[in-house]
Amino acid sequence: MSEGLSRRSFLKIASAAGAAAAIPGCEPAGRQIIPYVVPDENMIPGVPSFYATTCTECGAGCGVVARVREGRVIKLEGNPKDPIGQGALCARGQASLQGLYNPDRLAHPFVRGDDGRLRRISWDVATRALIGRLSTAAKAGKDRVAYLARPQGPTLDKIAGLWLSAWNSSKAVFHEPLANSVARQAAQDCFGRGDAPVYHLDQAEALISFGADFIETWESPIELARQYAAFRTPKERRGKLTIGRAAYVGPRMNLTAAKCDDWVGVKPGHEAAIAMSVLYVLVRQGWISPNSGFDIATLKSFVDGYDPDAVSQQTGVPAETIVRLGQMFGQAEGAVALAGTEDKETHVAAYVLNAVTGNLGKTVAFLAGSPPSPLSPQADLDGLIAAMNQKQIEVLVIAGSNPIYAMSPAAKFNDALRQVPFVVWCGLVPDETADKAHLLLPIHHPLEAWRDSAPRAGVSGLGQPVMQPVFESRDLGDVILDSARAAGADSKTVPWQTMADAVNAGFQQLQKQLGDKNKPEDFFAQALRDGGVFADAKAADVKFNPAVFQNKPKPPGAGPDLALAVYPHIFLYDGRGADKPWLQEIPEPVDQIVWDSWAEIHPDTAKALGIAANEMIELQTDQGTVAVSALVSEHVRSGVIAMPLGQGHTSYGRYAKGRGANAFAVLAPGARSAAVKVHATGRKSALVSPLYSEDMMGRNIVEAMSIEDLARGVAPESETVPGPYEMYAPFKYPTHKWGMTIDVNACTGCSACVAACYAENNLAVIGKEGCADGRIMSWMRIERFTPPKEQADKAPLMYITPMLCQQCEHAPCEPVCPVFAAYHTEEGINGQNYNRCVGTRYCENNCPYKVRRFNWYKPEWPAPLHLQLNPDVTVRGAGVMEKCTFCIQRIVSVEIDAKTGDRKLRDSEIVPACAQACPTRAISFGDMNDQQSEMMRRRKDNQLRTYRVFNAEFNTLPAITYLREIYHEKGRA
Amino acid sequence: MSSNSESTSRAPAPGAHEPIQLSLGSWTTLAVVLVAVGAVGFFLALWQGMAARAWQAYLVNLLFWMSIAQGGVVVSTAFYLSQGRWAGPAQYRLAEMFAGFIPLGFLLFWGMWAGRAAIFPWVLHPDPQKTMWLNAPFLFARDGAGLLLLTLLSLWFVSASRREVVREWAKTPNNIVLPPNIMRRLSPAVALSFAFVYSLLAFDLIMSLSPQWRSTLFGAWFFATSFWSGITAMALTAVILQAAFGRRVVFFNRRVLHDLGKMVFAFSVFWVYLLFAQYLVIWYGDIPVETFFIVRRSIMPWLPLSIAMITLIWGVPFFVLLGRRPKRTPKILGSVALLGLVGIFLEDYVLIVPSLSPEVIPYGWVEIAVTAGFLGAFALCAFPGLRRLMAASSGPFAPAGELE
Amino acid sequence: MSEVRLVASFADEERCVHTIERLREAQVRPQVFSPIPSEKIIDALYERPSFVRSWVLAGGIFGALSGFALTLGTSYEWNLNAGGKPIASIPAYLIIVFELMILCGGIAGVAGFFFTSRMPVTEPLAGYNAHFSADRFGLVVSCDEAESARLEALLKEGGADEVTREPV
Amino acid sequence: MAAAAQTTGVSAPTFTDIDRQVRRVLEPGGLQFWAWICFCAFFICVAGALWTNQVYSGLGVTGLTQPTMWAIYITDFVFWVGIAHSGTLISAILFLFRTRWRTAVYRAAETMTVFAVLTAGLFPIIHLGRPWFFYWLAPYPNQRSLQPDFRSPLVWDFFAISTYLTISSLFLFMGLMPDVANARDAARGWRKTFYSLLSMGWQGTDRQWRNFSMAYLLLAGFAAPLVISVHSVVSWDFAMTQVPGWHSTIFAPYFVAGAIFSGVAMVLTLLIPMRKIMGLEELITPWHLDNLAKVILLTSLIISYSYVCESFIVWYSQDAFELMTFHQRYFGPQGYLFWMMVACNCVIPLLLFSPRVRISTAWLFIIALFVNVGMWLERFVIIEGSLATNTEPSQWRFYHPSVTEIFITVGSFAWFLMLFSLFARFMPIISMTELKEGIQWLREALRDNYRRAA
Repeated sequence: MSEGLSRRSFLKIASAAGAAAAIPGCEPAGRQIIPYVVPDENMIPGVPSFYATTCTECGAGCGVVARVREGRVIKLEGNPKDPIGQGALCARGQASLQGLYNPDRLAHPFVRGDDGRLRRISWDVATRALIGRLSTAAKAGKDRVAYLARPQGPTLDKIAGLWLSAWNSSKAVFHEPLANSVARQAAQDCFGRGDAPVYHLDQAEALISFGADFIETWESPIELARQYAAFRTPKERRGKLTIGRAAYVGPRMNLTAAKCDDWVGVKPGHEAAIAMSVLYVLVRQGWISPNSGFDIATLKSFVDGYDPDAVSQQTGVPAETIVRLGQMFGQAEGAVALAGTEDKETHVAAYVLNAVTGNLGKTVAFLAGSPPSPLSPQADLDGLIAAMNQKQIEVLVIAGSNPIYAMSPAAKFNDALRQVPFVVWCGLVPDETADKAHLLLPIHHPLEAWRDSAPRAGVSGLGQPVMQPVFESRDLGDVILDSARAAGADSKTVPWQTMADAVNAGFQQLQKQLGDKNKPEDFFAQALRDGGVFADAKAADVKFNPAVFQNKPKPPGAGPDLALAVYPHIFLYDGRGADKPWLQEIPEPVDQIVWDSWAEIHPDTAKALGIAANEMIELQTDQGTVAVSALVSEHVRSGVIAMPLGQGHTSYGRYAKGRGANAFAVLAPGARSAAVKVHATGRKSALVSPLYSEDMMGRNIVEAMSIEDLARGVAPESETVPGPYEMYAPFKYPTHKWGMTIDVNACTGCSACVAACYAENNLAVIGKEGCADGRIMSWMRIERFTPPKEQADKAPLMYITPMLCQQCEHAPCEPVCPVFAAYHTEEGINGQNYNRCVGTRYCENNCPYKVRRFNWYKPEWPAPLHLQLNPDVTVRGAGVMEKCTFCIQRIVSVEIDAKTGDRKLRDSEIVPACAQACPTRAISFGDMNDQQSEMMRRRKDNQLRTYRVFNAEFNTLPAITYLREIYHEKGRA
Repeated sequence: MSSNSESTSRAPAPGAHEPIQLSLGSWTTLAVVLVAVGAVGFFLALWQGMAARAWQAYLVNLLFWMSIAQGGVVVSTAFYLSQGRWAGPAQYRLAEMFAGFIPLGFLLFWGMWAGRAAIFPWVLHPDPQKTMWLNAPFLFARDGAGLLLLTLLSLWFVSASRREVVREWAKTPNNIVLPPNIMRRLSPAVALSFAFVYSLLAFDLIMSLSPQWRSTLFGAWFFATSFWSGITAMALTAVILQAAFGRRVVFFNRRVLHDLGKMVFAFSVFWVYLLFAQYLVIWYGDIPVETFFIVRRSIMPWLPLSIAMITLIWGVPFFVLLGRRPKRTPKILGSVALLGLVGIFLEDYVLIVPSLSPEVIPYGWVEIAVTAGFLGAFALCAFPGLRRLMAASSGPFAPAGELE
Repeated sequence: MSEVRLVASFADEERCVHTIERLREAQVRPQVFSPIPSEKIIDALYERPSFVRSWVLAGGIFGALSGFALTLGTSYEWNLNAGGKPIASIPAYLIIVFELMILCGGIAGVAGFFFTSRMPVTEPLAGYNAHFSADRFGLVVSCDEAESARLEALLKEGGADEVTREPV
Repeated sequence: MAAAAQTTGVSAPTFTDIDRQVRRVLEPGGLQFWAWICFCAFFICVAGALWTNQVYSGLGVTGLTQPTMWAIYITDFVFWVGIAHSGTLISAILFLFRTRWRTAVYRAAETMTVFAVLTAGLFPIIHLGRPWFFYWLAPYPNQRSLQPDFRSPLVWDFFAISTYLTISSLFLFMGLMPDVANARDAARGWRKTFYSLLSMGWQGTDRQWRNFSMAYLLLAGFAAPLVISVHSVVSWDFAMTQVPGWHSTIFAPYFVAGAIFSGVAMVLTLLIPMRKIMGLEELITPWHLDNLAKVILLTSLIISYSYVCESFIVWYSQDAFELMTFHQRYFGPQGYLFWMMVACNCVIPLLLFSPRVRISTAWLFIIALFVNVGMWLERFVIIEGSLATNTEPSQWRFYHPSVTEIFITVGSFAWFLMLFSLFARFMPIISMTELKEGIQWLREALRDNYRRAA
């Protein structure tokens, strides 16, 4: 964790991550020897320093710790002190490193000449040009300058406001393409407050999610996944060993649905009806919490017309399913309903469900003093666009937002932009909007800049620069402040010189609020160390506004017979992830597709439409048409075509450009679904997946058992042979024998572990063609299998688990290696000696788990991506076999530390990258010799659930023990 | 096959030219007594409630003696196929000498139907996955059919091989001249069906006793063993006759013994090669369903037997017969052959019994009686063949040599 | 007394062998050239089998021993655990042992051949001529004038197509 | 001898006939010959260039994929090692059995052995990820005393193949000596010096013959088990693993039989044109071919037995992994390869049951070609198919060869044929000494042919 910082050293860091750190910054590589004229106490070569900061990839605002070596940040990990992430970090968060080191990042300011070509200019010229335009615009009249950005922390947003007013304008619009603002509107209606609630899934017994994909992207995935894992952990409830019962209502089986007991496939827009119908069941059954203070009559009238049969006729969802959901929700002690759709009705219904079952403040809580929404209301955006169209805007500054890509064609933003004489784009990798801008300013990556965040009441994140800028970029805050000062803003209106001052000032204010008595600098230093100030917020007592019941949602009707359901890609999200090779190469967990976008079609629908797998199809809505290749899969409801967002960039760097299609292009503003027509083009365009078969072919790769069996104490039997069968005398592992326990039940498939492995072990990214040739380099992968139909009742909806080297004690890969490149260490690790490997590839042939990876070519990291490489891990050359070694570099460094400190190793002191990143702590690592280690205790406590992959067949004695997935036997819900 | 180069021009001595008439009276009675002992012992054991042991011994002996008889016939087919000739008709008579036991063995095989429950574990505890193959009616049907076919073919082959025309051909030393058509048709037929049927027997009567275990080479190994047991039995007989009748039989010729010795040596090495090929693969592969079978036999109490078996079948022949002289010394060759046969008996025992009684080595009067019975029966069946052999090996002809 | 060399060439192996036996009876040890490996000639001249055997035996034993030494030695020097297989994985090492046994035995055999038969030689031996590698068996006897006549006669009646006498 | 010739009633060859016919072959080759050599050389160059590129840019240029780590290169390796084996069988094992028909063909077969091993030896290096470190498989003294792992089948391979190459070269060299001496005494010019050096001063003295016979016998005695061991070791590259479709106890004898099967077929493919082109019909008679054909038939039956046995045990064991792998092998996307293999290896050779086919050179040649194809396919089906359909269904992936791999394979054939052709031009490709030694059998054979013809 973050090392203690003395005040002096803090000042050093404040001046951007230490002078010595400067050298590697934008050099080709940190290879040359670093001359320490003045040795810096935070910069010991070979020893990493850690800086707490915050993640800005999504609104959840998790805290991160940046691992810095020789002045280069090489890895991001969750900040344990942060109450949201609690030390875990999702794949997107970790991949923001590749945003920092992206080879396509704008390196210098550019101006677009009349010929439309970009000319490189100096910052001075750039600022002069900017200020010139601004002043003319400001002179021309009010509101001639506009600022369009995505929220980037209270301070920056505030500064932007001040800056605008300095230029005689107030047109600041903060916009997120996928903002969940309807939730706030619904909250407004139901409880008269404009903030979104926080959830405590772990407090619930039953959960229904109406289109809220909280494991992939919805709201705060890490936090919710963690809670969900707790919710699904077998524990005594009401004297019975149970796990939480969950159902997902939505068009597509995403990870959330896959981890639930029931996936209720509905057409987009039918969620509300299902929710209302569930409420109907509750009301009819009288499962209304007495002290919720609802008037049954009103409720009755509210849900009138939503009896399961009627709804079932409209939605095609069997009535008994709805009744089952009702029972499960109503009879639970603590239940929670989540809504993630774009229509308000569902949210209202969800709130009502939570309210009537008396779960407000229990599983769903509104916090006192939540920060206001950083987003501007839709009206502002429309206003801005209108103003642009009327040529009222002369200077438009776009910061960290990509409206050209992410806005519906209906918004006509493109045309509007053409009306603006001077568009300033501030960002990292030039995107579609940048292509239209006149002035391009390279601004700092969040990891290079000062910032703060206020994701929720009680959490004020503090972001600090963790290294010297990689490119000739500037802090957006500083740029704005400068130009504000140029506008003649005095120290009263804009009291800060730099963004750093501003953030600092913000925290001094916070200190006053909290009534903290320390010296301001100490308070700030502490905040820097902790990555923010975390106070616990009290739940506000809210009361339900019955007025809601007046305007009851109208019945949905059958809906279009072919609907398009668009969803944010778990890694690429709304497209902002597309420039990061890791996120492109890590397979999307459910469909396992890489480097592409696709349209999921149910086999029946595909047959009806005459669409073949991998065929290019054109999706036509009233907004437009996109061509995308078809993925015939049962993970989507029939009659629905599901398509992920994120691809289809026409710019945005080499990794994003020209892949797949952009689903925004066929959506109405704010909508996530539409009626669609499909034309099969007959052209083939193969989707690439590193996985061959969805069918486990009856092999025990991922095992599951029902909670009923677990309660009964019955373990699935595994085949045995008569008598002894051990051919070799066992080896002794005197010091340690490293092992891992992986809880399949807790694993959500979010792939954070995979990303962590890429970052920690310098795994090469090989691109779509490479993946198509079956040469993906990931040391660990998310195995996903779907159970055969006939076994559906005795299986979870989907088998998901991380698969990595099992570090077998009888490793089949080892004895076949002619040169001892693969061998077993004294600590029980299946070591791979890269320098000794001659590349016979025999080991991979004999590996039953197929977790070894071969370097077919010399791996390449276009500069400056190579700056991210972990100096503790060799970069493997062509012709060498590589594999997971339980992050042996981490093990060794801790062991050395223990040796030098002359102490014994502490349990769970060593944490491999995958285990560290896991949001649900599904992976735990430890010493198999130490029966008391947390890892071993986990095995003992779940004796019935333990299994080892392929051990019965091959006697490989893996060091990894899995804990079986737990499911409810179907039909018992 | 074997060499036809070594001329026998120097043997045999004059006065060896009238065929020897054997009188086996006393031997016959002894054999009959043994049979009686065996039968009594067997049924006594059943009556005493030692059915398992009785049937195990029965199976071991059945396979052992059938292997010798059938192996011999196949050696003879090999002689025809390779046209390797060094002792004229005698070598064929010698190889076919035990053929008489083949039909008896076929009948005794059906005897096992009575003891199927005691022999096959899967009769009482069927393995649901394998019942399609491992069920008593089908097993006896297919193996019975196979054995019937093989028996008939063998008998036909043996009678054909005794025809005048064939005997005449056998005397002509020029071995570019192909054998008479009948033999050229029958020999491959017998050899092929032997390979097929004996693999089947190996899988059904030995492998299936540990239903989880499998080894693809097992069948081939079993019939190779049977082939070798045929050769060793021939060698033993040859040495005995040589000792009994001296220069009056063709086997007095050291070169004949030398060739038999070479065959004993070569095929014992082949046997151990096949054994090693299985052991190494299983040892290295480390797959439980394969290893347990080996492990069971390489721990006490079975370890000594396993070692003894390998020593007798490979160790002794290899190191003793390595040189030229031992092959030509009757006493050495004879004792090696005898020990080899004991080794093969042990092999059958070690393959079969541990699957049925893993923890203890059953031995005692039951086993001895049953073995004695089979020995007697075998002898009775072999006597007619022996008479023919005497006629051929001491007949008035110049033993086949090479054309010079 | 001056020595002479009689070179007789035979077309027929049998006659050649016969003549050799006759010469042996006459206590004369001829030098024989033969285009083919003839057991009879060898048998007629030597009692004991060639000494090459012991070379091969020695080589084989050496090879086998070095095989054990190599495999076991290196395994114990760096006793690395590979897949839980024993440090001394005898079944696996037997293969190396076998191959080395064959290799050394074979090489020793060839070496032994060259050593025992005094090869390579650069000069043709006395009395050798091109026919002796093609279609004639050659007997070379060196004796002194006196008995040469007798021997020549003996060779002739032995069936030599021609007998030439050369001065030594 | 001449007398003997009359008695046979046919113009039977005498020592001089044999010398004449064989020496004729040694006369300088014509234009066609050198054209043929250049033709081969061209393909060798192409393969060399492609390999250089592969070394430079990595194995990515092959079609290999994640689970299918071995494919054509290893197939070629096994194929060529297999080809080698028949040579040793004919020259060593049949020598021990004193089989008469071997004398005319064994020299060619043995030559084929040496060159086939030379070819095979290239592939383990070609297929390495870092070929410049191939010598790490050999034990050699070094400072950190790093040694290979003698548990690894690949190290066994290294020892087996190099031993095999050494012994078979020595064996060939020994056998050549008397014939080279013969050629020496006939030749003049540079050839004379060349042959003189090679013949080591052989003169066929009684001493030389005595030791020669013993040494040759013992070498044969060593080569016989060696040849069995070599292909067993090759088969264990696969059988030692746990890969379904590879791990099978029958592999060793089954591969040995397969090797001899393919090898003898290759012998026929070489001999039949050779005896035509070089006019050796009198020395390599239908009788010889007939016996070779019988060996093919026998080994074909053996491997058919192995196929059946393997499949049966898989079904018998009801092992989910094996069942699926074999199901894929038979009916999977590449099943047609398997059925082609069955046709070539098990069905077509059955024609050899007919004596008429066995003595018709045309038929034999065609069948031999089919067998060559079939045996190459067999190795490919086993190696590639089993890897592609491995234990991890999510990691399956079928393989498709790349240009590099195909042309390197072609190159290997060119390389082998060129070496063989050159040898056949400059060395006595038929053993004169042994033909003379067993000349009466040659006469018998000829007479036998007349008998058959009649």
